[in-house]
Amino acid sequence: MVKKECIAMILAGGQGSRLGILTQKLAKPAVPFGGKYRIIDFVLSNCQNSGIDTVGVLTQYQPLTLNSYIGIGSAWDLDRKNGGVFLLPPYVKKKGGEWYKGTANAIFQNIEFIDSYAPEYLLILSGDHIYKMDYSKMLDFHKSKGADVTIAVIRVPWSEASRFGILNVDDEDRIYEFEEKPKKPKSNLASMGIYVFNWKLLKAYLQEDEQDANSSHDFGKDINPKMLKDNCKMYAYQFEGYWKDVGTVESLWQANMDLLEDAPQLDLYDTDWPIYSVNPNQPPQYLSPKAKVSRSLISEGCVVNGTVVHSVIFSGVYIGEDTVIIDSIIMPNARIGKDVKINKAIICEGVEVADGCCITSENSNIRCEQYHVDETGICVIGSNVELSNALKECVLSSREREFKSRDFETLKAMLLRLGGLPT
Amino acid sequence: MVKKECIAMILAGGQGSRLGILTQKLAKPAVPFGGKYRIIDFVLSNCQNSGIDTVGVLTQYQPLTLNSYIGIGSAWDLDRKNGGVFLLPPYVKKKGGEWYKGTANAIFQNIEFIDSYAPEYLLILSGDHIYKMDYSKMLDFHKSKGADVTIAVIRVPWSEASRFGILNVDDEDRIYEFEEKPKKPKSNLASMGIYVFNWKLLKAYLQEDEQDANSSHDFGKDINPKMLKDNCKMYAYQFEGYWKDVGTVESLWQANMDLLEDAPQLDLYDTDWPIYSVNPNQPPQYLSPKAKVSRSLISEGCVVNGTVVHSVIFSGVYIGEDTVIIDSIIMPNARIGKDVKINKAIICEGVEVADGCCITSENSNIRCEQYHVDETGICVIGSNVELSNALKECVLSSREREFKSRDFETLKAMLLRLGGLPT
Amino acid sequence: MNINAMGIINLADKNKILKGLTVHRPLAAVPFGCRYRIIDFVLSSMVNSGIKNIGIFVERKSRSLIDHLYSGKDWDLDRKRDGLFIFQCNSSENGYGGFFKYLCENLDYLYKSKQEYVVIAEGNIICNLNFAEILDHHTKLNADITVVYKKYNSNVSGVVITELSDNGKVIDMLDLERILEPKAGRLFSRNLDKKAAGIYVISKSLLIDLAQICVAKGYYDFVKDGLIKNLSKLNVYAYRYDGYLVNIDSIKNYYRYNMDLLNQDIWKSLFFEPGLIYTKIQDGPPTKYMKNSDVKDSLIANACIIDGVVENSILFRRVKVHKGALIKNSIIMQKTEIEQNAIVENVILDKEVKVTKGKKLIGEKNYPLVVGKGTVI
Amino acid sequence: MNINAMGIINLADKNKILKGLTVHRPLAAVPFGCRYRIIDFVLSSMVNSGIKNIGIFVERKSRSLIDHLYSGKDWDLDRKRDGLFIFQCNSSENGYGGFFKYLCENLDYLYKSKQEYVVIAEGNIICNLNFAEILDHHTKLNADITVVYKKYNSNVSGVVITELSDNGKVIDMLDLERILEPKAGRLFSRNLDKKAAGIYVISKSLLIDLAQICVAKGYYDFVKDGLIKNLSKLNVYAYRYDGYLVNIDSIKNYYRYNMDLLNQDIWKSLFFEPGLIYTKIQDGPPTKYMKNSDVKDSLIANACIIDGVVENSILFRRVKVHKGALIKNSIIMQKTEIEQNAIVENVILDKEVKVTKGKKLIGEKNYPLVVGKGTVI
Repeated sequence: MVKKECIAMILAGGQGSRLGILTQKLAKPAVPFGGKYRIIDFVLSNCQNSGIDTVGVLTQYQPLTLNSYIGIGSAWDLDRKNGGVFLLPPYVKKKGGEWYKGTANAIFQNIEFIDSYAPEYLLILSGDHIYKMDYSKMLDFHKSKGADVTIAVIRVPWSEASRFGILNVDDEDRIYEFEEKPKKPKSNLASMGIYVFNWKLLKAYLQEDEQDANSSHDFGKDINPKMLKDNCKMYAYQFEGYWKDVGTVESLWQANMDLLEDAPQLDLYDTDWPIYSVNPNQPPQYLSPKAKVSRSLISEGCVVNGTVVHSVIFSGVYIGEDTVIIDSIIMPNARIGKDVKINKAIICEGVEVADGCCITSENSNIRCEQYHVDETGICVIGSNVELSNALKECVLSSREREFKSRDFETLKAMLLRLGGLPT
Repeated sequence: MVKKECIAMILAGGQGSRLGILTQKLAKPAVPFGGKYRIIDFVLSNCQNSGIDTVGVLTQYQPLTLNSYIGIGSAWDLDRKNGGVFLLPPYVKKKGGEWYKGTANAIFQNIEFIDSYAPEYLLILSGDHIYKMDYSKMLDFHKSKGADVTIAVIRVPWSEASRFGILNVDDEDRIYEFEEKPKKPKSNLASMGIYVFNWKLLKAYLQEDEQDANSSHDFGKDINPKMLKDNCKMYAYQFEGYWKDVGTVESLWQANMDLLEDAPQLDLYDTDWPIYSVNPNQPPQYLSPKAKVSRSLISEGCVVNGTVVHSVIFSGVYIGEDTVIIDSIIMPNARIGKDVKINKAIICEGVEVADGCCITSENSNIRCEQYHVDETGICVIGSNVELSNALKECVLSSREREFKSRDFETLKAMLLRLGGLPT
Repeated sequence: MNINAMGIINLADKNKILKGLTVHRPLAAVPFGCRYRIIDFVLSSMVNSGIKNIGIFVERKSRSLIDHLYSGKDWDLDRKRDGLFIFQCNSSENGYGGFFKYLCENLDYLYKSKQEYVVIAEGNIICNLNFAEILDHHTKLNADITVVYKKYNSNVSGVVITELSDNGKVIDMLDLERILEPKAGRLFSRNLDKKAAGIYVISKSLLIDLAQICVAKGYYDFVKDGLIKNLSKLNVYAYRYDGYLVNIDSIKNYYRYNMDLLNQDIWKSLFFEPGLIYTKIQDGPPTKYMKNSDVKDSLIANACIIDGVVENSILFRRVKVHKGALIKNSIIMQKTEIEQNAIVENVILDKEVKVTKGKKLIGEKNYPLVVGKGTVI
Repeated sequence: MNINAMGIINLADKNKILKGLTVHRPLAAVPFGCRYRIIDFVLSSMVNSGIKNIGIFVERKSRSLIDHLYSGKDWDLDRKRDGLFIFQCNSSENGYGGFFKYLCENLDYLYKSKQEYVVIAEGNIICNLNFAEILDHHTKLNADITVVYKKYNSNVSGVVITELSDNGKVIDMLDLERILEPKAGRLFSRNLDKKAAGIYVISKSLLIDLAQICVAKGYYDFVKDGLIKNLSKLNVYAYRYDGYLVNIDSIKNYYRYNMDLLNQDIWKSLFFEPGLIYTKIQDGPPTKYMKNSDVKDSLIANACIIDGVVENSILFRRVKVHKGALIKNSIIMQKTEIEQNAIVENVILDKEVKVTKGKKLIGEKNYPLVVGKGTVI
C-alpha cells in the first residue's frame, strides 16, 4: 500500500443511548439530520474537503444502516484507488473475538490496519458532531508546534464550561492540565474530542494501556492524562465556528432548528465546503395550492398539503390537508395524515400518523413503547410506527383536546409568533 | 427496498483452521487461488452469472482483507442500485453483542436484513468451494418440485462416500434420510452445503432453534434433521461438474494443480461463465532469456528468470536465475531468489526466499513458526516471512543437501517425469 | 427481471428544435420537471423494464447529453456486460444521414448484443411504462413490428395509424407532419386520432435487414422508409397504451407538459409507477423556505432558497427567489435568480438567468416567453 | 498530493498516422506494451503527480479512446470535483482547426477549473515522470512557459531547441518536421540534439491569452503559433529530463519502443517509478503455459494460452499460440491466434488476426510487417 502522511479514524461504534428510541435500530452517526443528511456526513465531508483520503470507520452498534449507507464512500468522493473509506467492525482473531472496550481499545484493535498505511499522524474523530472543519489546518498547527498530541478545542460560554472537559493551556497553547467538568473552570476551552497524534508514540501508549487492567481504555480518561503526566508535548488547537455534539435529543433538535435561522452559522449552501450525502432518488417536492410553508427546510419527494412552520422535513414525507407542523423534525418517508397537529416533535423514519392525531409535549397519558417525551418537552416517535386512530385517542391528552379546539385565530396568533405566515 | 424473489447468503465467517498458517491472518474465503483469484470469487461469480444480484456475506474471522477485497462488489458487477453485496459482521444490538454461534445462528442474527428484501427463497452458500454452478437452475428445480428445501448434491466415488454427509433419496429425488459420514453408505450423493429454503418456513425454524439450548445452531446438524423429522418436503438437486471443498491444505493444493491439466474440468477461459476477481494493477509478466516454463499458470507482474514446471504463480512474483519450482503454488508478491529449489510447496503472500534456499517436504528439522508440512508432504510457508540465509541453514535437511548436490541430469530427469521441458 | 430485448434510443431522426432551449443541447437533454432531462423518462422506463443493454444514437451537440449520462451509473447501467453505449454520429459530407445509416455504421454493436429483440424509442417521450408488456404482446402475436400508439379524443398531428384491422394489425399509417399548414383537405376529415408514440418493437435480425436494404437504396428513416413503406409486406401490429405519455415537439407543449406535473395524479403515476425515474445525481441541501416565502401549487427541486411568492410554477435546483419577488405560471431552470420585487409570469427561464431587482417579464400562457441560458435582465 | 495544475492532453495537433494501426483509432489509443494504450502513460503520470483535473482534446475517430477511458475510473479520475473531461472537437467546415481553436470553443472548462497552471502534453509520449517537479521548476524560475526536452547524442528530428542561454532560457526553437527530405543544408550542421518532449507548463491565464490572440489571427497550433513565434516576447525556460521518454511517430519506432520493454531496466523504470501505469481493467485468468510451451525474453499479458515457441516478442491479452507455432521478434495484439506450425517473425499483428496452420509471415526488423485488425491469413 501507499504510505499516507495522515489517516483518520472515526469513532462510530457508540450506542448513543441518550438518544433513546432514535438509536434503537441505528448507530448514532446514522441518525438523519438537517432534512437530507445523516450525522456522519459532516465528518466524512470534512475529511474529503480537508484532503484526507484514507478513513477508517470503527463500527460496533447496529452497523447495518451505516454500512450500507457508507458503502465504499462514493457519496463523499472517498472511493479512491489508494486509500478510501474502510468499515472496521470488531472481529474474531486467531485467539478469539473481542468487542471494542473503549475508544482507545477500538484503535488498539486496528493497529495493523493503521500500520498498513504507515502514517506519520493519526487523526481521531467522532462520528456524531455537526460542524465544518478543515483538518489540514489543525495538522499544520500540530506540525508547526512540533507537538506529540494536538487536541481541538472550542470556547464555550463561561456559564456552561463546567459541563465540558476543560483544557488549561499556557501562552503557547501548550496544555498543562485537564479538568473533567470542573466546578470552577480555569478556562472556557472545551475539548471537541478531535485529536491529532504522532502515530508511533500513540501506538506505544495504546500497547501499554492494553496491559493495564484498571484502564477503561478511553482517550479522554486514560491515554491523554497518562501522556500529560509523562510530559508529552500536548497542544490545544482552537477552532472557531459552529460545532455541536448532538448526543442528546435536545441538542439534536436544537442543531436542526439552528439551520432555520436566516443566516445560520452552519451554511449548507456554501459550495466551497459542500456537505455530501447519499442522494435518494426522489421526484421534486410538491406544494399544493393549500400549502403554507415558512422558515423551514424541505427535501425532495415531499408532498405538502398543509402548514409547515419552522420545521425540518426530510425526503419522501407526505403531509395531509389542514395539518399543522411547528418546531418539528419529520424524518424520511413519514406519512402525516389530514388535520394533524405536531408541535416540537421528532417523528422518525417511516412513521405513519393517522388523520386527526395530535402530537405535542403535553401528552402525559401516552402508553406506547415508541413514544417518548424528553425533559425539555420534545416528543419523539420511533421508527416505523403506525399512530392509528386507536392510538390517537391515547395521544390526545386533555390539554391537547383544548389545543385542538382552539379556533383558527388562536392558531394564527401562535404561528405569527413563530415567524409569521404570509397570509 | 425492492422485493427480491431470491437472495443469497454466503457463509464466510469460519476460521478454516485446517488450513493452518494459510488462514492465520486471513478468512478462508480470502485465500488466494488459481494464480489470480481468491476462493470467494467463485461463489460471487456464480451469483452474478446466475442472475442473483442480492448477496449477504457473513463474516466474522479476520475479515479485513475480505472486506476491502469485496468492497461494494464492483469486481463481480454486483454493485447494483437495488441489491448488491452486503458484508454482515456480527454486531452489538440494544441488548448487547453476540458472535455468530453456528451457521444457522449467523442467518438468525440477520433475519432483519433478509426480511428487508422479503424474499420468497433464500439461497445458502459456502464461501470456500471451487466450482461453477448455475443457481437459477437449482431454483427452477426447487420451484418445479414444490419443495420446502432443496439441497445440492454431487455423486462422489463410492469408496469416498463414507467421508461425506450422504443423502438418501427416493425415485423422485425426495430426501428421506441424512447420514453423516456413514460407514456403509446407501448412496453416493454427498451434500455440497448449498441450500435453497422457502424463507418463511426457514425463519420459523431458525427462531425455534434459537430457543433450543441444546442446539449447535448448525444447518447440517440441527435445522435440516429437524425439518426432515417434521416431514418437510426436502429434495436433492444433483449437480454435475467440477466441485471441490478446499478446506484442507491438500485439497487446496490439489484444486490448484487440477487447473494445470491440458483440458481441466474447471475452465477459467470460458467467457460464457467468467470468474471475476479484483484485478491488481500490474505490468505484463516478463520471461527472461533464461526462463523455462511449462504446464503452469503465471499472472501479471511476474518476472521469471528460472524454471517453473507444473506450478501456479500469482501476480507480482519474482523468480531469480537458476531457481527451479516444481508442483508448487507461489502466492502474490513473493520474491524467490537465485538458485532456490522449491518442490510441492505453498509459498504465501509476500514471502521472501533468499538465494540458495531449498524448500521441500523432506525437511524435518525446520524450526520456524511460519513453516509447516502437512501429512501429505506439502510444505506451507506463511505470509510475509523472510527466509534469510540464516534460516536457510535450518531449511536444509540432510536429504535436501543431497537433492541440491544432485547433478543437472538428475534434475532434468525429474522434470521430464513431471511433464517434460522442451529442451 | 431479465428480458430478451435491448433498447435503442434514437435521437437522430427527430431532433426537433425548441427555440432557445436546444441551441446548446439536443432535445433529449433539455431539462424537464425540476431535476430531470427529457431522456431520463424513456431511459428509466427501459431500465425498470429489465432492459440492461441500451444504445443511444445521437447527432452532434451531444456534450451536455454525454455529461448527463456519464457512465450510466445513475441508471445502474455501468455494467461489465451490456450497459450503456452512446454512438455519436455525423451525417456524411454531402448531408446524407439518419438512423439507418448510423445503425449500419455500428452493426458490430447489434451483432455483439445477445438479445433477440430491440425496443426502439424516440428521445422526446415523457412516460413511465413497462416495455416488458409490449414485448410480450409482440412475441405472442408473432409480430414483425409493434407500433405503440395512444388514442385521443380528436385528431392529432405527427405520425398516426389511419387503418387498423380488427385483430390489431396496422393496415396504414401516415406522417402528417410532412403536410404543411393549413392542414386541410379530405384527408383531415378522416379519423386521425391514433398517434404513434414513437416506440417500436422489432426483432434484431429484421432491424438489420431493413437498415441494410434502406441504406443500400439511399433511405435512412426508420418510420418513413423502414416502417410505412413496408406495411403491406410485414406483420405490423398496434399496441394501445392508455397511461400518461406525451411527445415534446414544441415550446408550447414543452411548457404544457411541465405544468401537467402539478396534477398530483400525473405526478404520482409519472414518477412512481411502475418504477422510479432516475437522473444524474447532484449534491445539494434541501430547499430553504425563508420567512416571507409563500409557495403554492408548485414543484420545487432541492437546494433552492425562497423568500418570495411562487405560484403554479416549476423551479429547478439552486434557484433563488428573493423577498418580494413573484413567480407565476413559469418554468425556472437551474441556478436562476429572481431578485427583490422582480416579477415573472408565463415565462421559461433557462439556466443561470438573472432577473434583477424590480424587473418584470410577462408572457402569454399559450406563448410563453423563453429566455436563453445565462441572460441577465 | 494536491498540486496547483490541471492537465491537458492534446490529441489534436499531432495525430500522426501509424499505417494500419490508426485506421480505426487515434494514435493515443493504439495498443502498447501488452495491455496498455499509448495515452495510459501520460495520463497515469499526471495522476501520479497529483493532477486531478485532466482535459483531453481529441479529433474524430475517438470512439475506441472513449471506450478505453470510460468514466476515468481506472485512473481514479471519476471524481465529484475535477476528474476527467473529454472534448471531441471538429475542424470547421472549411477545414480550419487545431488545438487553440478547440480550446477557445471550451474556454468554460478552463475558467471553471480552479488550478492556476496547466501542464500540456501530447498524446504520443511513452514515459513515467513526475510533473510536480517540472511545475516546481517552472514556478521557481517564474517562467511564462517551460519546455521539457531530452538531450540526445546526435541530431534528432521533430521540434528542437536550438539556442539555450546559460541560465536555461530558450532563445530559439525550430520544427524540423516542416522541412522535407532530404534534411540537408547549413541548418543541419548545427547542434540539433535537444528534442522537445511534447510537454509544456504554462499558466492558465497566459494559455487563454495566447489561444485567443492566435485564433483571432487565424492561427491554431500551440507550438508553432503560440510558442515559437513568441519566444522573444516571453520567458520560456527549458527543463531537461533524463529518464526514459520517447515519442511515437512512426511504425518503425512504435516497434522499437515496444521492444525496449524487454530490457528489464526500462521495464522497471517505466512501469513502477515514480508511480504505476494504470489502464482499463479487463477481467481474465492468468496465462497458461502448456506442455510444449517455450517462451523466452518476452512480455506476456494475462489470459494467453501458449503451447508453442515465443521469443523476443510482446503478446497482448488472450493470444493463443498453438503447438509447433513460432513467434519471434513480433508484437501480437489482443485475441490474435497463431495456429499449429505457423511462423511469424518481425511482424505486428493487430487485434483478432488469425494466422492459420502452417502459414509463414516474415518481415524485416527495420521494416516490420503490419497486419490489420481481424485479418485471417
